[in-house]
Amino acid sequence: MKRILIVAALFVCCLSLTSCADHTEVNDMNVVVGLGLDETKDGMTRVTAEFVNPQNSPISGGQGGSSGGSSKSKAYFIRDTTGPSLEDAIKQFDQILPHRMYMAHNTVVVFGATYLKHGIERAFDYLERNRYLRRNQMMIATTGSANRLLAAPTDPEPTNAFGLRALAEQAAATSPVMDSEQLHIIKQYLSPSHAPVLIWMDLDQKGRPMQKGVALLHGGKIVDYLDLPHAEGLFWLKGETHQIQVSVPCANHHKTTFRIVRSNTKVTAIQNPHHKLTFIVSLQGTAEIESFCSTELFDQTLYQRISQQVDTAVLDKMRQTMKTLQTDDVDAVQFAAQLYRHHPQLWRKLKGSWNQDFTHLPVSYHVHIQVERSGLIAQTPTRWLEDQGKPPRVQGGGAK
Amino acid sequence: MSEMSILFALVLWFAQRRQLRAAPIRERVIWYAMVGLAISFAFVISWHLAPNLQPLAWIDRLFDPLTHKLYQIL
Amino acid sequence: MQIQISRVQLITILVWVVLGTGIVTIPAAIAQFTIHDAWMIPLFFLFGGGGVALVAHLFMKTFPHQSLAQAAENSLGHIFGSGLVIWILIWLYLAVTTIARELSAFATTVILPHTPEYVISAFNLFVVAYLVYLGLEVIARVNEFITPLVLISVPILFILSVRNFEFEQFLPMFADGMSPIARAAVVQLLDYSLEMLIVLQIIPTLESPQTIGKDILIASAIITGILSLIVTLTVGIVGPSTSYLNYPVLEIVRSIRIGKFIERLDTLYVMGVVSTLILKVAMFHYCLCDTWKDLFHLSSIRLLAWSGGLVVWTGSLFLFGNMADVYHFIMDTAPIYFLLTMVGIPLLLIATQKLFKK
Amino acid sequence: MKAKKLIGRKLSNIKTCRSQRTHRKLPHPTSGDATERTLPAQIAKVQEWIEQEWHPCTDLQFRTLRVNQHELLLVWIQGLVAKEYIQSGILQPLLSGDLTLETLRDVADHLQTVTIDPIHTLDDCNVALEDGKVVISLDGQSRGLAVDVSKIPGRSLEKAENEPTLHGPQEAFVENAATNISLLRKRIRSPRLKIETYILGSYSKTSVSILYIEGITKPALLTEMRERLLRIHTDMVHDLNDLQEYIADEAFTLFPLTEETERPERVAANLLQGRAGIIADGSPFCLMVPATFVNFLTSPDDYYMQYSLVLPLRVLRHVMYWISILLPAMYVALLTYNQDLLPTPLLISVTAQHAGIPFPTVVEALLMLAAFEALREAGTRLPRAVGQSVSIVGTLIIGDAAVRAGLVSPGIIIAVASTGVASFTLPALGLVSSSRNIQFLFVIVAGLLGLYGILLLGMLLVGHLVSLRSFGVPYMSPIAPMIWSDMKDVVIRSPWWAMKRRPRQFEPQNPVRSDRMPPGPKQQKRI
Repeated sequence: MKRILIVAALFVCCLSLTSCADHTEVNDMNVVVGLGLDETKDGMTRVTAEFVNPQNSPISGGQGGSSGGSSKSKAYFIRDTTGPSLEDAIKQFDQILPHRMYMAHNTVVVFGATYLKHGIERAFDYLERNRYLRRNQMMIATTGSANRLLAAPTDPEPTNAFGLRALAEQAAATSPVMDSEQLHIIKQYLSPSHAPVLIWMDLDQKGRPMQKGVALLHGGKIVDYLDLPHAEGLFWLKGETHQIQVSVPCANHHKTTFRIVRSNTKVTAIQNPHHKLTFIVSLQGTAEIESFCSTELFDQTLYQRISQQVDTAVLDKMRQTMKTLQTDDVDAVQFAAQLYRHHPQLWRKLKGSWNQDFTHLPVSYHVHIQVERSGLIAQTPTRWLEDQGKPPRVQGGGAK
Repeated sequence: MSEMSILFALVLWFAQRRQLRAAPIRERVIWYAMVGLAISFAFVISWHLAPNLQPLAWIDRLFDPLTHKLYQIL
Repeated sequence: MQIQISRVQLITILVWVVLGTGIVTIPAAIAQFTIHDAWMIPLFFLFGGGGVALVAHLFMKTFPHQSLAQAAENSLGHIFGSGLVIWILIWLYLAVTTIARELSAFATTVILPHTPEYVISAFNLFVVAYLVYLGLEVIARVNEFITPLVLISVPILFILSVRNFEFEQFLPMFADGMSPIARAAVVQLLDYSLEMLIVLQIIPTLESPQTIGKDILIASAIITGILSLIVTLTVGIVGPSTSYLNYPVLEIVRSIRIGKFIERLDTLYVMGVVSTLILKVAMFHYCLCDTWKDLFHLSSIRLLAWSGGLVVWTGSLFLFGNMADVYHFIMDTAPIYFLLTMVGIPLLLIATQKLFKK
Repeated sequence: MKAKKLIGRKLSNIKTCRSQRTHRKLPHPTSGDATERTLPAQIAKVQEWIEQEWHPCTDLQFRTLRVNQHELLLVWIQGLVAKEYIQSGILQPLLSGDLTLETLRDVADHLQTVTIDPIHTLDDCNVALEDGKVVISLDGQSRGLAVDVSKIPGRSLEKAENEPTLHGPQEAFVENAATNISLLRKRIRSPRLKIETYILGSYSKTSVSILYIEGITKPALLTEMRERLLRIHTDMVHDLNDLQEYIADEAFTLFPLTEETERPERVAANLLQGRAGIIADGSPFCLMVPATFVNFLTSPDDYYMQYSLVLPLRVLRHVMYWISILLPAMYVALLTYNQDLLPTPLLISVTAQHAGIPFPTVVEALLMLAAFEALREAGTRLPRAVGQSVSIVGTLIIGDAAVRAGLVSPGIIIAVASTGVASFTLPALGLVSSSRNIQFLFVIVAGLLGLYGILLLGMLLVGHLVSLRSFGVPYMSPIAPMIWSDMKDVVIRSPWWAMKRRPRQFEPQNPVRSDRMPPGPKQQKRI
């Protein structure tokens, strides 16, 4: 027994002498929930970090809330540092903050316009290598500075980074194009198309964050921003979508609005006998009527007609977006990846000239959207006011 | 690391000294040889001699060419 | 008391002897050569398993109730036999140091970055030496105890990660022909499947040695299944990044995020991997000590377990300066080295026995 | 060699199935040479010798009788005998008529008592007195009689307090071995229930009995038990715990390697599984061997409830066992090393809670655990009424005040309290105490290495657990080594009709419970 005690004591001694290096109390760390990257005029990287302020978080019974009150009562606080590179700037947080920086809970990375311009791939190595950062963090592009976006209030969510993340997730539910998680971005970056698409958020006039659309990148550099209406075209070009509204103008200055419940796109590359490469985009989907402009009777022919209207509306948007993409020469639709997956030999041949080829690539579209439902009502209520809208009167006794 | 290895060796000796005394000479020799080897390794590491030694060089020279040939065949 | 290892225990031992490091390294090793076709590589493991089963079966038929070291001495005589046993001993030592180093590197890289590696390694080997000190039976039972826990928790982690799975990552198939596939299969065929042959050393303790070939086949089937699942998921979820990641499977778990509460589960995964890795190191360390025991005709391995653990601890840090050395050893040296040692020596012994000692 | 002579010997062999205590050739510790001394023929000498031997013992009582010129000496120890029986069984018959008491045989024939044993030596005489018998010596005879009129003080049967159940029988063992054995006889009415009695302890002379069922229990187990019991050299056996420490397979372990129970029906059921029991006089418990880990997680209630209701309870208990060991350590690891595992809102919440607490989490946890242990200890030592108020004061008032004063965080109170609750779900006290000690070790390693430390210590613990054996049976069976057929009574409790065989882990001689298939629901006719 004595022997065991002595051995145990010695063992515990050498344990405590050499270990504990990773020991950090929860109070001795600053929990990072959001990171923002900007580039200053002199080419330095400015990192904005959003930290949780636990005392004021409503989760822990603090008064919380970011609107109203002084900045002291916010559930988060923001600091920024500047350095020649991302990691240098992050290192400086240790010089300005009393506690250790803890990045494992980071949820968003916001890229400011200046950083986007000079390429976000500079950050990829750090973001992928760091053991604390998970690949499920959301990457957000902004036309202003990342600093401003991270500082804006996102009521009712008290912590801004969570608000931004929730906004981005809401967008991602409609289409995978808006899915801006690092895992997804890196996959797009590494694919033959080499064109990641980031969600684009900016502040509105009142200084609140809003989804604006998508940022198109070639490699890591920003090429163009697509606002939401244009981004929809990209959604349909790229694949599955859920619950997107489309409006078709009517003759009487009203419009009919549809909700495309779900749609699915298939892209196939065809090499015709003249060695001309064509892409065929075929889209299938179902839609529901949200509002209807005329008082026409709902019958099969009308369903068919309005289905065609939706098809055209969707087709126009796709064409328009494709045109933008081709002018910008950014293969955000992942055509190259598609080509590589199904015709690897052909892709190898075209690889070198893909950038030139893409700009005038012929694309043909097949769109078929089935309008399936008309909501809770079958006719427009105003139809009752018109004569032909009323059911036939009973004439001469006996029902029809 | 060298200090730690010596500490461990001492602890080990202390814990097993009765078994060691009971063991035949051959086992004792092996035991001491192993512990000695371990401590010398530890010293080699903590004096930063290890990078110059390349203890696995002989095995590399024996098998690396063969493995590369295998990869080439495939 | 006579030690008896049941068939279930043998199979669980075999599974973790391969998968302990296999889960950590095989996907990365495969991704060095191919990514889109990676999913089919683990299927080749069955061939490796079949070969290993054949060798083990022949060995068992020729030398019933003898361990590898005993057989070497019996069939080749004291001098040549001892020479071969020393060769095996060196092989085992290199294998166990490699695995121990992989284990400590994994733990320090992933969860305890500020703690010095040699401290972590010391703790790992303390546990290993304790298990070996308690004997093979205890190692087998710990295997039996841990396996269900791992089998319950790991699939849950994988099911949670399926959300990010994309089938497109497997296209195009055979884009670069068969050559990368064959190369990618080398490491797992010649490194990992041959590791199963360490059971030749524990043949005398088996409850039913005559079924060893069948047991190895069952174990290889299980391993093949698990490896296929893992590799497929890795490629489907992580995609081309697999080729530059050190621990691709970890990345599957790290990418999980469901709601606000189910995320960052990678520490749990690391715990599972570390526990099976410790079992693997323990098994190799046991075989090392047992071979040593056979070579010097010692009475027990109780003294060797601890002092040997000390040598493995310092050796794992001394032999490999950095992780590149470890990967170099696994990728470039080990395939032929393992083949010559673990297949060559048993076959040599069998042939000698058949030819000269009829 | 001397010591060897002093140890108890097996008195009744296996074939004779006697639970009665008989002594032969048992040396008296103080007078070593008394062994061979025969009883003197004169009763005056006998009285003189006994007085000398027992001096000063004021509870020793003598009575001389004169019946038709024959002088008789009655000796007994006050308090151990029932005086009314001496009156009615010995004095009245001897003094009632005109008897001729030439030989001891004559005396014995007239006594109206059940058990009469002959006494040959002075030592027999001592033993008989110690046992609460009346020694009768007839003048002129160099032998004596030991008449059993003993009434050894003890309590009557009561409800089982340490292993309470809602359903099923309620009576518990008492401190009297004979009563306890009779409680078992009541349940197993078969001559195959064997009882072997040994006398252990040179002063206490405690009778220790091995109970088993012939034809079911593995003979090797019995041989091993006999050997281990006979190896004991001591002056006193206080309780079964002494025995368990003497005979356990492994000395340095925190885990109980034998199972203690106070419920006779539980012993009966276990005997029929192929285990063996040990009963010691003076201990209201029965020790059952071999014991396996899962035995400690089964409650007697499991067998008195519908089997399908037992499954969730068993699962709960298995989970609670590990929680009772790991929860405080997990709390420490999550707060000081592996903060990434916590969901972000929870992390924010614990960070806010922990702000301003003067101690690091690990110290906080150790303090609170120690405080909890102290409260528990205080609660058990105090009278029941006071004990409850102590626990209320301790848990509610002190805990609340400590949190308000900012000494500890609310989180650690929750963790420690949940650990306590988890440990209370465990049915066996032995396992509870061990898990309370192990949790401290886990907290310390969690403070040193976080979850990694917990994992490593967990591996050591599992290694230790599976290396343990209880009388040759692996402690963790049927989990590791896996015995699939015995898993019927581990996490689930199969219906009785499905448990057709006795557990294989105890290697019973006769593995089948019944030679006919017990009826399952399918074999029964619909009425």
